Amino acid sequence: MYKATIVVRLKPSVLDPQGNAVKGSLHSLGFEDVEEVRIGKTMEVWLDTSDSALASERVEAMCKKLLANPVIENYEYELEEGA
Amino acid sequence: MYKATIVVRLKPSVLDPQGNAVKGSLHSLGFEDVEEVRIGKTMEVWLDTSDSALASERVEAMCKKLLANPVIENYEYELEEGA
Amino acid sequence: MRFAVPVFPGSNCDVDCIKAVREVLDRPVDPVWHLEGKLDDYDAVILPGGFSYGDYLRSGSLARFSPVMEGVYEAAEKGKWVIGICNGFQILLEAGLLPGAMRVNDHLQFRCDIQKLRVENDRLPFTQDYGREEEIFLPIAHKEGNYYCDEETLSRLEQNGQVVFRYMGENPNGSVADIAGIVNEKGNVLGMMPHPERAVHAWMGSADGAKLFTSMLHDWRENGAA
Amino acid sequence: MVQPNQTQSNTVAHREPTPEMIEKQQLYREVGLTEGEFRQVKGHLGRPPNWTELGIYSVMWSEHCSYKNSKPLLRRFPAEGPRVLQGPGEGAGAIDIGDGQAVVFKIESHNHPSAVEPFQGAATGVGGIIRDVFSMGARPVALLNSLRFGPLEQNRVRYLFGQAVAGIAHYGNVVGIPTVGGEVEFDSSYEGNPLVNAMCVGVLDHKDLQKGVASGIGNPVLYVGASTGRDGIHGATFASEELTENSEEKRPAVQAGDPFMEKLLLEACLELVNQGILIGVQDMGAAGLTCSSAEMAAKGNTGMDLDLDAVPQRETGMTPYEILLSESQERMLLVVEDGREREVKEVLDKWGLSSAVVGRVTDNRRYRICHRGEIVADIPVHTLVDDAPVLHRTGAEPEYYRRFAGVRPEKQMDPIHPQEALKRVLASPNVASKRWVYQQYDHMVRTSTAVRPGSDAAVIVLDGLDKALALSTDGNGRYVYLDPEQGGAIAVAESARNVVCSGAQPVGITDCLNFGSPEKPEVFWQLEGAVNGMSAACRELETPVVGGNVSLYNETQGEPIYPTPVVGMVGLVESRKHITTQSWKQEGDTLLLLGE
Ligand SMILES: Nc1ncnc2c1ncn2[C@@H]1O[C@H](COP(=O)(O)OP(=O)(O)O)[C@@H](O)[C@H]1O
Repeated sequence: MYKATIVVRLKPSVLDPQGNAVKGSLHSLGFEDVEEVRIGKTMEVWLDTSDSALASERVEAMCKKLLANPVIENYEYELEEGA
Repeated sequence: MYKATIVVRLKPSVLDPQGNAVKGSLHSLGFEDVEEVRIGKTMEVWLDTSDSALASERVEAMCKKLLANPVIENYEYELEEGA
Repeated sequence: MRFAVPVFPGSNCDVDCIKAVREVLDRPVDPVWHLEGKLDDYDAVILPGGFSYGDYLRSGSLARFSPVMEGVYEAAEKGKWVIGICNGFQILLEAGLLPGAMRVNDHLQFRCDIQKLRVENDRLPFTQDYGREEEIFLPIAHKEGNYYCDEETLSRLEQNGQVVFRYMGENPNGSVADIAGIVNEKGNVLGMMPHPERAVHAWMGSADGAKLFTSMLHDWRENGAA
Repeated sequence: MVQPNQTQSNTVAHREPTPEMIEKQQLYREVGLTEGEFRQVKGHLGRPPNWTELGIYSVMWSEHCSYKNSKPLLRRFPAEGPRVLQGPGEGAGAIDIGDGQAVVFKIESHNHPSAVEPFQGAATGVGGIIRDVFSMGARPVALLNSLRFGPLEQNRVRYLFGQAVAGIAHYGNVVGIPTVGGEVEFDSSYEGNPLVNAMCVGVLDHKDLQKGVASGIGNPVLYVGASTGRDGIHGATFASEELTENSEEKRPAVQAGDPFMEKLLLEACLELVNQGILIGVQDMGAAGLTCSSAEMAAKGNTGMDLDLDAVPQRETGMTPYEILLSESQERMLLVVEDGREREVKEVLDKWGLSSAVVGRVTDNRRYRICHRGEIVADIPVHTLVDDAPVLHRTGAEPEYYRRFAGVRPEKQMDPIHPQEALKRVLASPNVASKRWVYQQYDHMVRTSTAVRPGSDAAVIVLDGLDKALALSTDGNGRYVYLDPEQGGAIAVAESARNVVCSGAQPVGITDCLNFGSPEKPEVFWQLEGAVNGMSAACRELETPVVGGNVSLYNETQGEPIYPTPVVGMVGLVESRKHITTQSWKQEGDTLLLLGE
C-alpha cells in the first residue's frame, strides 16, 4: 500500500480569490502581519500496490488526467509506503 | 518573514463526499487500485515577523479562530523561515 | 433541427433547456443519458447547467469523462452546434473544447440574479437575431463563474471576436475582461455562464434568452444542416 | 512539524454496559429516559433492556420522534378540510389543488446542529426536508426558510449567519430546487441559539402519493443511499469514562451532507414511484434507521427483522447501537414487493446508488435486530411508537406577562421625529433588504418562479397548467412573547396576507414551533397560547395544518429564546393572470388602503 499526498496549487500568475478573501478576514481579525495567503488542495490517495515506481507513475497520470487543471494549477506529490 | 504551510483535513469520521466522488472517477478512469481518497486544504500564509515562536503562536491562533473548523476539521502546520 | 441535452448525474437545468427548446422553437429535443456515446442523430447539443457529479474537485472536471462527451467531441468536430450553459460551460472548458478555466467567484459566494449583458458578437449562429451590441438581461446562478485565461489567449479571443457576451455594470464574479460567454475559433461551440433558457417568457423576468434559440433555428434554415 | 492539534483514533473501545449496570447505575438517565419511563420499558419487554434496546427506546420516545410534550397541544390544530389529502403523521402533508394534483409541503427545524456547525447544520436541515417531501412521491419544486439570529454587530453571529445562509444555498442549489423565499430576523434572544427552519414544497399526481408503511409479510426492506457512519449519533450522550477511551471522540461528529447524493436519491425514488414498485418509503432522518424502520412497521401493523451486517457502513467496528442510531445523511428505507428487487436495483444502479436488502417484513409485530448472528434487540414494535409516553404538562402565566399588562407605552414614549425614526427603521437589519441572503440562493432553477424573492409571497407556476402556488414563511417571536395567543394568530394572518397579496387563496399551512424548555411552566404557557392562537386563526381562514415540526429546549444558559412559531403557508393561484407583485406599476395609478 502506498499513500500519495498530492498538493494542487493555483499557478503563481493566477489570482487566488479564496486566498485574498482569507487574507482580508485575517487582517480584520487582527492578524495584520499576514502578507499573503494562497489556498490549494491536499489530496491523500491510498494506492493498493507494492511497487513504488508503479505507484509514482500512476499518481503522475492521475494528476495529469484529472486531479489538476494545467491551465491554472500546478501539482506536486510525495509517496509514503505502507501508510 | 515566515511561511506557514497549514493543512486542514476533515476529521476521519466526517463524510468526505468530494473524496468519494474523486475516488469513483479515478476508478472509472482505470485507476482501480485507488483504495481511498480524502481531500483537504493547503493554506500557505506568509507572515511578516522574524520571531519563530511568535509566528507559531500566531498561526496556531489563526487556525483556531478562522482557518479550521474544530467541529469537523483537524489542522497541522509547518513553519519555514524566509520563504 | 433536432436538439440533444446530455444529462449527467447532478445536472439540474436539463429539464429547463428541454422546455425552452420546445416552447420557443417547437423542435424535437431529447434528454441523452450520460452513458450514451453517440449523438449522430442531432444537429445541436446543449450541455445544461447544474452540478454534474456534485461539481466535486473542480466544476465540470468529472463530467468531462462521461461517455456522452465522445459524442460531444464528435459533434464539435463536425461543426455541429454545441452550447454549454453554466455547468455546461465549465465542462467545455475542462474538456478543452474552449480555452481557459473557471475559478470560484471573487466574492466566494453563489450569485443568483438577473444580469445585464452586452452581445459582443452578433454574427454567430447563436446570436444573429440579436442587434449589434444589444444590451440584454439574462439570469445568472453560479459560484464558479470567474473565467480565467492568460493574456495571450485573451487577446486572441478579443481579436477573433470570440468574446460573445460581456457583463455590464458590476461584474458578478470577477471574470477576466468581464467575459460572460465565449465561442471557439470555428464559431460552433459556445460556452456561457448566463442562462438563456431561464429567460424565454416575460413572466420569467426577461425573455431575452429566446433569441439565442431562434438564432440557431434561423441559421439552420438558411444554411441547412451543419 | 509542529504537533497536530488533536490526535484522533478512528476506533473506540466499546464495552457496553450490561442490563444490570443500566438499571443499577441508572444509565437510562444519561440517554434521556426517566425512572418511570425505564419501568415502562421493562414492563414492555418483561425484562430489563440491553444497551441497544435502551438506545432504541430513548430515541423513539424522545420529543423529536414522539412529540411527547407537544402531542396533546398539536391535536388542537385543525387538520381537516375538503382539500386535505394527507394530514399530519407522514413525512409531509398533502393538499388537493385540482386536476388530479396535490401540493405536498412541510417545514422543519435544524436549530441545534446549526448552532454548532452552521454550514453543515443548515445544509443538512434542507436535505432532510427535501427527503420528507420526495418520500411522499412528490417532485420538490420550491424551498423556503426562516432564520433567527442574534444581533449582526457581533462577529460570532455574522459567522453563524453567513455560514448558515451559505449552507442552505449550497444544498438547495446543488440539488436544483429553487429557494424562493423565507424570512430573517435578528434579535438578541437568539444569540446563543439561532433558529434555522427549512420548508420544502412538492407537487404530485394523487395516484403517486406514497406512505411510510411496511406491509406484505416477507417483503424485503431495502436500504438505499449513503453508507452509515458514526455521525450525529444521538444528541443525548452518555458521559461515562469507563465506556470510551477518548472523551473527545465520544462527542458525536456533526452530520455532513452530500447534496449530490441527495439529487441522485431524489431522481431514483421518483423513478421508482413512477413505475409503481414501492410499497413503502421513508427517509432515515432523525434517529436514523431505528426511527424509519420502527415507524414503518408500526404503521403497517407488522413486524420487522433487520440484519445490521447488511447495512452499508463507512466506518469499521460500529456497534448495533451506533448503526441503529446513526444520523448519517442521504439514506432512504424502501419496502418493495417480494420478487421485484431486481427491477428496483436496476433503477438504483442507473443512478449509481448502492443499495442492500437489510430486512424483511414479518407478521409477529416485533422489531428484531440481528448483528453478527445474534439477536441484539427484540421489542414489541407498537411499544416504540403507539405506547410512547405522553406528558400532560401545565403552563403558568409568566411574571413578565402580568407586569407588561400594566405598561402604557404611549405614556412613556419620547417625542418622535418622524424623519429620524424612518431612517432608523430603514437601517435596521430586520427591515433592510434581504438581497444579500437570497442572491445566494438559486431561485430560478426549474424555470417556474414567477415571483422571485423580494416581494411578498413567492409564486411558482405549475407545468402545463394555468395555476400557480404562492408560498410564504412568517413568524414574529416578539409578538408571541408579548402575547402568545395573539402572536400565534398574527403569524398565521401575516402568512395569509402575504399569500393573498400575491393573488392566491390560502389552502393550508405547515408550522414549526420553536420554543424553550417545555418543562418550564412559563414556556409551556407560551406554547399552549401560541397553539391556541394559531388554531383559531387557521379555523377562521380555513387553512388546515397538515404537518409541522416541534423544536423545544431552545435555550442558552437557562434563558429561552422568544417563543417563535413559524408558519409556512401555501396558497393556490387559480390563474396566472391573478399573480400580483409588491412594486408600484406606473405613474398615476391609484393607491388604496384596505383595513382599519
Ligand atoms: N431567509 C430567506 N430566504 C429566502 N428569501 C428570503 C429570506 N429572507 C427574506 N427573504 C425574501 O426577502 C423578501 C423580504 O423579506 P422580509 O424582509 O422578511 O419581508 P416581509 O416582511 O415582507 O416578509 C421576501 O420576498 C422574502 O421571501
